Amino acid sequence: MPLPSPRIVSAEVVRNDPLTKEIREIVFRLPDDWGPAEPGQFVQVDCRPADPFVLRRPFSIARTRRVGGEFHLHLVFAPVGDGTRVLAAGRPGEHVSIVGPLGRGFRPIPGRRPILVGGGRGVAPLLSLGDAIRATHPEGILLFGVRGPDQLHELEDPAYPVEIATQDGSVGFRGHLLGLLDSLLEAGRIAPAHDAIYSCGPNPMLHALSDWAIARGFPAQVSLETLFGCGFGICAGCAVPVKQEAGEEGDEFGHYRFACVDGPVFDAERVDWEGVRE
Amino acid sequence: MPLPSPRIVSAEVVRNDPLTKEIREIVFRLPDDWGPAEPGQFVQVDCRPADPFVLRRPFSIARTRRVGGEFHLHLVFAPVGDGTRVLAAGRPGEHVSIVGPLGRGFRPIPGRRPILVGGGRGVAPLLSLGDAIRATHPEGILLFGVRGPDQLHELEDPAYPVEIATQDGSVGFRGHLLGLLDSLLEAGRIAPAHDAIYSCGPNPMLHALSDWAIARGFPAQVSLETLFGCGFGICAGCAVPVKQEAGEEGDEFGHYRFACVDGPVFDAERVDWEGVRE
Amino acid sequence: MSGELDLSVRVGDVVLPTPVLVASGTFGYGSESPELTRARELGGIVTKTITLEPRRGNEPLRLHETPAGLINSIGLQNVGVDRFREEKLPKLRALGVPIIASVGGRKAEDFVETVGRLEGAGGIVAYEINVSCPNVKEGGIEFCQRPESAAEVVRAVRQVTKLPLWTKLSPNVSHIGVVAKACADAGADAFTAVNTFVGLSIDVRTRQSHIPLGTGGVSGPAIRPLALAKVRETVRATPLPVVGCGGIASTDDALQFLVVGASAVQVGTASFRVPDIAAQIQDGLRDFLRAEGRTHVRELIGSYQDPSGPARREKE
Amino acid sequence: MSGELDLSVRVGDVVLPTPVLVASGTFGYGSESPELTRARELGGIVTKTITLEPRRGNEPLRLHETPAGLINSIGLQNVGVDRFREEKLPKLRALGVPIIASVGGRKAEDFVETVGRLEGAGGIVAYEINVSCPNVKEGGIEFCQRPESAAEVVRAVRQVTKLPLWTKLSPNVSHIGVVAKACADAGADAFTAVNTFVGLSIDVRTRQSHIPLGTGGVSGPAIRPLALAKVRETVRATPLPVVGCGGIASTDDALQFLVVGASAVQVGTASFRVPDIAAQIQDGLRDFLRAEGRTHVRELIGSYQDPSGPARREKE
Ligand SMILES: Cc1cc2nc3c(=O)[nH]c(=O)nc-3n(C[C@H](O)[C@H](O)[C@H](O)COP(=O)(O)OP(=O)(O)OC[C@H]3O[C@@H](n4cnc5c(N)ncnc54)[C@H](O)[C@@H]3O)c2cc1C
Ligand SMILES: Cc1cc2nc3c(=O)[nH]c(=O)nc-3n(C[C@H](O)[C@H](O)[C@H](O)COP(=O)(O)OP(=O)(O)OC[C@H]3O[C@@H](n4cnc5c(N)ncnc54)[C@H](O)[C@@H]3O)c2cc1C
Ligand SMILES: Cc1cc2nc3c(=O)[nH]c(=O)nc-3n(C[C@H](O)[C@H](O)[C@H](O)COP(=O)(O)O)c2cc1C
Ligand SMILES: Cc1cc2nc3c(=O)[nH]c(=O)nc-3n(C[C@H](O)[C@H](O)[C@H](O)COP(=O)(O)O)c2cc1C
Ligand code: FES
Ligand code: FES
Repeated sequence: MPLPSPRIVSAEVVRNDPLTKEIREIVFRLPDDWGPAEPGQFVQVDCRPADPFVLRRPFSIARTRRVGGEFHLHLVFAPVGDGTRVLAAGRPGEHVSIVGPLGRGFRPIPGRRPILVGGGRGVAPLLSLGDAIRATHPEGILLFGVRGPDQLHELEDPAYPVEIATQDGSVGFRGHLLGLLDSLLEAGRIAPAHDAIYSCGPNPMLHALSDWAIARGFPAQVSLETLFGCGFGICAGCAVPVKQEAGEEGDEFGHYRFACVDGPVFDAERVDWEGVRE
Repeated sequence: MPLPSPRIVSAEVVRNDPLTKEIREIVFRLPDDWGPAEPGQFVQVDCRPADPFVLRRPFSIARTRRVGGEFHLHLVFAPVGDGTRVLAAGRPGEHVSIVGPLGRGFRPIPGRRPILVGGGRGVAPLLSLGDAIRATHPEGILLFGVRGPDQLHELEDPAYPVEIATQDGSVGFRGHLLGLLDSLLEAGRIAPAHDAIYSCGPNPMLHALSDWAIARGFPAQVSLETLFGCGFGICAGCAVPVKQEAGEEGDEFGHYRFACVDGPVFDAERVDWEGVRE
Repeated sequence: MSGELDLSVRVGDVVLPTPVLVASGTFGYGSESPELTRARELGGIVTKTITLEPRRGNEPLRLHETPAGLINSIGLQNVGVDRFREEKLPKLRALGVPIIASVGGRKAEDFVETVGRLEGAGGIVAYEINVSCPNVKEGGIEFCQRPESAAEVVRAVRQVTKLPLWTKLSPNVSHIGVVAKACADAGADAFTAVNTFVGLSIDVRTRQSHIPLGTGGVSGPAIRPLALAKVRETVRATPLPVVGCGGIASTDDALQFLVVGASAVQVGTASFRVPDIAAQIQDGLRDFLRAEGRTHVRELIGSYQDPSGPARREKE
Repeated sequence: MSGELDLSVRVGDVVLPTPVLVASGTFGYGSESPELTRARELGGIVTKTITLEPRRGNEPLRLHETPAGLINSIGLQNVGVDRFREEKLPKLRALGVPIIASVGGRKAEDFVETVGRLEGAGGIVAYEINVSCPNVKEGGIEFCQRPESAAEVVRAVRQVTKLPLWTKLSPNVSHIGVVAKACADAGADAFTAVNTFVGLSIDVRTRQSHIPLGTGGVSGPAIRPLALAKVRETVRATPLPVVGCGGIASTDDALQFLVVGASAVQVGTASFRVPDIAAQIQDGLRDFLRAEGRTHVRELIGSYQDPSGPARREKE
C-alpha cells in the first residue's frame, strides 16, 4: 500500500504546553485532508524560520485527532537545542511550516500482542501506534520508562494498560525498561511466542532492547533517531548501517539504509548497531 | 567635552506602537545612569538576535525621558526591511541588545534661532534636539515634512511651534519642505542672519536642503544616513565623502569621514554630495 | 498572461524549459516524492553522482550544520551505473524532465566506462562530469587542483559520447578560470560552477570532527557570495556556457547567478528545507519578468554591469 | 580560582597574555571606545593595515550583508605609516596590550619602507604582513596566488627587522600550505590564516554589484568552517605557529581553532555586532578550562584527533 503523499503545510499552533519540566506537547491545526499518517511516521518541522538556513527537525507523530471539525497533530518533544527551544516558544496562533507525513512506520504483526516500549520522549509514536491498532489488537501493554519525575507525564487515553519504570524509583518499577521487561517475562506476563515489541527511545536503549529481544526470540521493531538532512530521501544524510542478509544481493544502498525513507522504524535484527552513533 | 561612554545594554521593551501606517515608536527601559545622550546621537540595535550573524541597525535617539524613576529611550522607526520588521514585532517585556549612545550629534549654535527641518522619520533626532536646547534657545520652529497621512503623526510636547508640509496637501503646506522654507523666507519669518538649520531626513532631501541653505547663507547641520558596520569607528564601513577645506592638510581619512564617529551630523557645506549614494 | 512568458534557456545545444535545475546529490535519483518537490515542473534534474561500481558512501554522521550552511560527507553513495540504468533512470524519465547524468570516478577510465554504459539509455540530455567532490579519498577535488588531470578526464570521456559534457568545477582553487580553460580545450561543452567548499567543524568536547572523515563539503546560503564570484570568473574565462550553483535559496539568489552570466542555475541544499523551492524559484522568475515587463528570461543572462568591464568572450 | 588559570600562549617568540586577539581592519586603530570593547583585557590587537602613503580607501557603499556573513570593500583606508606612528600608535600603546602592526603595500619595497619607518617605535611585538587583501587593485591576493611573490615580500622585510613576521594568508588558493611553505622558507615566523574569501552580491534590479568595485571580501560566521579547514592545512604544512582567523563569534568557535592547532585566534567581524565579544570569548575560555579541570589553555592547542593522523610537523 503506497504511503500517503507528504505535503508542505503552514500549520497553526493550537496549544503548546509543558507536560513536565523537560517535556512539552505542541498541537497544530492541519488541513482536514492531511495524511492519514501511519503510526511511527514523522514530520519535518521548520523550527527556526528566522535563520537564513537551517535544516528542519524531525518529530515523531505522537497523535492525530479530529476535534470539533478540526484536524490536530500532536507532537511530544524535549527542548534540547536551538530548534526545539524556539519551537517551545511558539505561541498559539503562530504558523509553523511542516512537511509530512514522512517515513515508514511500525508494521504491526497480525495475531501478536503488542508490547509498546517507550523510553522518555520516545513514547510519542507509541501513542499513535496504540490508537491505530487498538481495534485489531485489543490486548497489549505500554511500558513507559523515564529517569524520574522531570520526564514523567500522564498519557492521555492510552490504548493499553501502562506500566511505568523510573530510574530513581519515584514511580512504578525502579530501574530501566529492560529490568521491567525481565520482571514481566519472569512473571510470565509476556512471551516471545505470542508477543511483539515496538519501541522508540534513545539509541543506546534501543540497542540494548534489540539485543534483549533477539536473545529471547521476541520480534521487535525499533524507531531510530539520527541526523536528518531532508527527511524524504534526497540527501543521503541519514544513513543507518544494516546487516546484509544471508544470500541478499548488494542492496540499493550497499551497507546503508536511509532512516528517513527506509525507516525510521527498522526490524531490530536488521540494524547493525556497531555502526550506529549513539 | 568628551562624549559619554557608549555601553552595551540589554533593554526591556516598554511599548511598541504604531504612530501611523508606516511609522512606529518603540520605547525601551534603560539603566538609570545611561548616557546622557547628545541630541543627534544614535544607538545600534541588534534587531535580529535569532540570526547567526547580522549587523546591528542604527536609529537616532528620538527622545530620552525619566518616567516614574525609570529611564526611557524612544526610537521612531519605519519597518522597511528584515531588521526593522522584527523590531516592529518586539513585545513589551522582551529584551533587545542596544549599544549607545554613539556618534557626534548636533552642535547648536549659540545666539541663532533654530529651524529644525525633519523629513519623514528624520524628525526623530530633532525632537531630542528641541528638548535639549529649548532652555537656551527659547524661540524656534520645527518643520515636519511628509508624503501624506501614512507618515504624519502627532509630535508629543514639541519644543517649538510645528509647521507641517505634506506632498499631497492633505495637511498644512502642500509641497516639499524646501517649498515651505521658501515661503517662510519670503514671508520674512526666517532669515540667514539670525537662524540656523538643523535637519534630518532622506539623503536626497538633505542634499537639496544643503544646497538651498548654502545658497542663501543659512548655517546648516544635517544628520546623514549610510550603511553602518559597527557604529563606533572600527570598521571603516560608513565612509562619507567630505570636501577638503582650503589649506587643510590631508585629513585623517583622506577624502572620507566616518558617519558613525565624525557624524552622523555634519556641517552641510562639508559634505561632498556628489559622492553620497542616495 | 503567464502563457507569454518564456523561461526556456539554452546551455550550449541543450534546450531547457526553465533555467532552474536541481543539483547533483541534493535531489536523490530525482523521483523521490515528485509531488512534494514539484519535480515535473523543473528545468532539469541532475542525478546524484553515478559511479561504475555501487558505493556505500561514508560512515555516519554525514551532515553538520554551520552558520547558514551545511557540511556534508556523503561520499558519493550510489547504486552504481548498472542498477541506476535499470532501476532509477526509467522512473526519472517518467517525470518528463531533462536529465543530466552526473558521473564520477577515481580515474579517467572509470568515467569512460560509466558514461559508456549510460550511452543510448535515453532521456539523458547531458553528462555532468564530477571532478570536484571533496568527500572522497580519490577522484575528488584533486582533479580540479591539477587542471591537466581534470582536462584528461574530459578528453577521455569526449571520445565515447556525442552528448554534451558539463564539467562540474571545484571552487577550492586559486584560479577556476584556468581549470575551465583546460577543460574547454579538452572538449567540455559547459561548466557547472560550483561544487562545495572544503570545510571543517570540530566538537570541542571530543576533539573530533563532527564528521568521521574530518573535512567535508560546505554548501548552502553561506557560500552563495563566494560561489557567485567563482561563477563570474568562470563566465569570463571561456565562451562556454556556465550553469551556476551554490547557496541558491530564493528567486533573488537565482537571478544574481543569471545576471552575472550563468545560462541556468542549480538549486541544492535549499531543497532540504523547502522541498519545492526550485519550483517556487521558477514561479518567482515569472513574477520578476512580469514586473520588469519582459517575456524572455534569456534577456537577463549576463546583464551584470561589471565594474571591470564586460566579459571578454564571445557570447554563444 | 580564576587566578590559577593560565590563558597565556606563545606565537613563536611572542608571549601573549591570552590567545584572543582582534583582527586587522576590524578594530580600527585599536583605541576606539576601549571601554566598550574591553580592549585592555585582550591578548593582542592587530592594527588596521598600514601603508606607506595614506589611502583614502574605496568608494562607498563598502559593506553588504550576506547570509551569516559580510562582504567588505574598505580598500585599506588608513592614515599612512607616518601619522600612524605619530598619532595612533601612542594611544594604542597606552592600552598596555601587545600590538601587532599589520603592514600592506603594492610591492615588496613598500612593505620594506613601511616596516622600516615603524622600527623602534616601541610597543609593537610583531608585524603582520598582509599579502592577502582582496579589495585592492594591486598588492592584494595575487601575492598569495603566486607563492613566490608572497615569499619575496617576506624575504625583503626580513632584511629590515628583527621582530617576528606573521604572514597573513589568503584562503583563495588551491593549496594554502604551499604558500605557507614558501613564506616559511623566506623567513616568516608565523602565519595568520585566513583573510577574507572573494565574494560577490548583485542587486538584481540595478544589475550592479552591491559594492562599487564588484567583488569584495567575505567574512563572518559563514566562512568559519572554510577558514578552519584552511587553518588545519596551514598547521600541517610547516612547523611554524598559526594564528587562526575567520568567522569566530563564540567561545566554541575560538576553541575549534585552538583545538585544530592554532596557537592563538583573531576575532574580526563579530566585534561589529558585539563590541566586547573578544573579551567575552576569553571569559568563555576560562569557563571551559574550569569545566575540564585544566589550568593552561595551551593544553588544548592541537588536541584535534585528525582522522588523517597527527600533523607531520615538529611542534615548537
Ligand atoms: C525520526 C525522528 C523522530 C524524532 N522524534 C522526536 C520526538 O517525537 N520528540 C522529540 O523531542 N525529539 C524527536 N526527535 C529528535 C529531534 O529531532 C531532535 O531533538 C532535534 O532535532 C534537536 O534539534 P535542536 O535544534 O533542538 O537541537 P540541536 O541544536 O540540533 O542539537 C542539540 C543537541 O543534540 C545533539 N543531537 C541532535 N540530534 C542528534 C542526532 N540525531 N544524533 C546525535 N546528536 C544529536 C546535537 O549535537 C546537540 O548536542 C526525533 C528524531 C528523529 C530522527
Ligand atoms: C545614523 C542613522 C540613524 C538612523 N535613524 C533612524 C531612525 O531614527 N528611524 C528609522 O526608522 N531609521 C533610521 N535609520 C535607518 C535605519 O537604520 C534603516 O532603516 C535600517 O538599518 C534598515 O534595516 P532593515 O534590516 O530593516 O532593512 P534592510 O533589509 O537592511 O534594508 C531595507 C532596504 O533599505 C535599503 N537600505 C537600508 N539602509 C540603507 C542605507 N543606509 N543606504 C542605502 N540603502 C539602505 C536596503 O538596501 C534595502 O533595500 C538610521 C540610519 C542611520 C545611519
Ligand atoms: C548532501 C549533498 C550531497 C551532494 N552530492 C553531490 C554529488 O553526488 N555530486 C556532485 O557533483 N555534487 C554533490 N553535491 C554538491 C551540490 O551538487 C552543489 O554543488 C553544492 O551543494 C552547492 O550548491 P548548494 O549550496 O545549492 O547546495 C552535494 C551536496 C550536498 C549538500
Ligand atoms: C571591514 C573589514 C576590514 C578589514 N580590513 C583588513 C585589513 O585592513 N587588513 C587585513 O589583513 N585584514 C582585513 N580584514 C580581514 C580580517 O582581518 C579577517 O581576516 C577576516 O575578516 C576574517 O575574520 P572574521 O570572519 O572574524 O571577520 C578586514 C575585514 C573586514 C570585515
Ligand atoms: S534525511 Fe535526507 S535522505 Fe534521509
Ligand atoms: S560604521 Fe564602522 S566605522 Fe562607522
